[in-house]
Amino acid sequence: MALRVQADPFDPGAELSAFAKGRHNAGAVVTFTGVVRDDGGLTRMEIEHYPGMTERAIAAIMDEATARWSLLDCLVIHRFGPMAPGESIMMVATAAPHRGDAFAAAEFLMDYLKSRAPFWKKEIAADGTAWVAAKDADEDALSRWDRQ
Amino acid sequence: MALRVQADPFDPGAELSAFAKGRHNAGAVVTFTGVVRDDGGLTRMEIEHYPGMTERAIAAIMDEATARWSLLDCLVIHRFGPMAPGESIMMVATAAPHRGDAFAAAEFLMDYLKSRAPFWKKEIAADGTAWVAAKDADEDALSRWDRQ
Amino acid sequence: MIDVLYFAWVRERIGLPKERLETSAATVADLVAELVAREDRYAAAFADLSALRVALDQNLSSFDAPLAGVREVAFFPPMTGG
Amino acid sequence: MIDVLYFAWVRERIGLPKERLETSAATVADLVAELVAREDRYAAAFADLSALRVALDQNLSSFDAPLAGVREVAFFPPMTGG
Repeated sequence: MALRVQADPFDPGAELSAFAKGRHNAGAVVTFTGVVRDDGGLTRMEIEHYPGMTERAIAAIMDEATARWSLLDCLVIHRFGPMAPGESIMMVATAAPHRGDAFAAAEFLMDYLKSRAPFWKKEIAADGTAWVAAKDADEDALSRWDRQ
Repeated sequence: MALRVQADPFDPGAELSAFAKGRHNAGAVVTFTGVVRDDGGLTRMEIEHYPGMTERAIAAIMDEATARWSLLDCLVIHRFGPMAPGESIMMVATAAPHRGDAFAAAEFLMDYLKSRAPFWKKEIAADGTAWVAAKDADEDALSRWDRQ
Repeated sequence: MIDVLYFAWVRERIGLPKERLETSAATVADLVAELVAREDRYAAAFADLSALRVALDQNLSSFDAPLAGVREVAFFPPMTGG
Repeated sequence: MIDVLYFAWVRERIGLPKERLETSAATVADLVAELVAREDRYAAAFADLSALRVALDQNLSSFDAPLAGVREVAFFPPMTGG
């Protein structure tokens, strides 16, 4: 289990290679990569975070995922600071004996990271700057994990 | 949209890097990698396939995924022939504006590949050789996509 | 003339991957009956049709499907890809 | 003494990321009331509590939670990670 909160860019492909390397017991590896999406006119994104709480919240989410599903390993990388359209914001990887567990744990981690990890996105565009608003859909996505 | 059915090994990390490279319109990239799992004593796995029908069946599954979800791209790589424990068997990648579509399409593709693409796995172990039996669970997994 | 293909343990039991047959079978089931009547190895391969799948011209089909116009029939166990 | 942290637009409205306060507030809501009474910029930041979240010692909490023993309070909008 590994967790990195960092300003530096990372290469999702290199991370997947390292994560999947020589796994003889895992049949299934799932990754999710979040990318800065340019909806038109976006100059850059800036992510603010709460040092200390961020690591603590993500570690708790990873512990929860590990308790709920048969995981052999999981990885979360999340950047903060400025980043350009097309750059990777964050990544989740899960390894499990079976695909159902790997998929479910990755989706669970994503749903929690979206609305329970202390990050805030700001979009800087040619025509102005705005904090990204939380979506009701993300809060709804969380509720599907209420029951095991 | 890309589809490769091949005997040669592939590097899932390099594939993810190529797939995700410079996407300014996709916010979400999901990958699934299937790995030869060593449950104890497995010497190698051999995958037989039906050339022609394999490509046709996978292309149809990819078309269906593209019709059901807002995908910007998808990739399926599936190997045949002999492979050792720890080697990657196959990979699915999806890119979408939003994570829900990327996850759902990847799971859908996996469920169909498991029981509708003409591949047959044979396990060669120290104590014998056996064709892998289809699992009821895989057939059940398919049925969840019956309704849109 | 029709091409008949066998995969996985169906191929192993019958002992060949492919053959070209002259047949007047109207359906897949009729073709199976012809094969089973031929030799024991076919009877062994087709002993339990519920454990088999069939594709006609590379599309999954069923044992009661007609063979008219079909050029390639394939028999195999349930797929185990992914 | 208690550390109070602000993030995202809460930080921008209040104009600072962190301050150290002497307070006798019993709950988070009491602390908010004290801050709002101080200056307009606090009133602006705390105008709609439903748009805010609070963490006590780095754990998500609620506005009616007691402050006894708490060393760090943080106010911020709903998170938008991932």
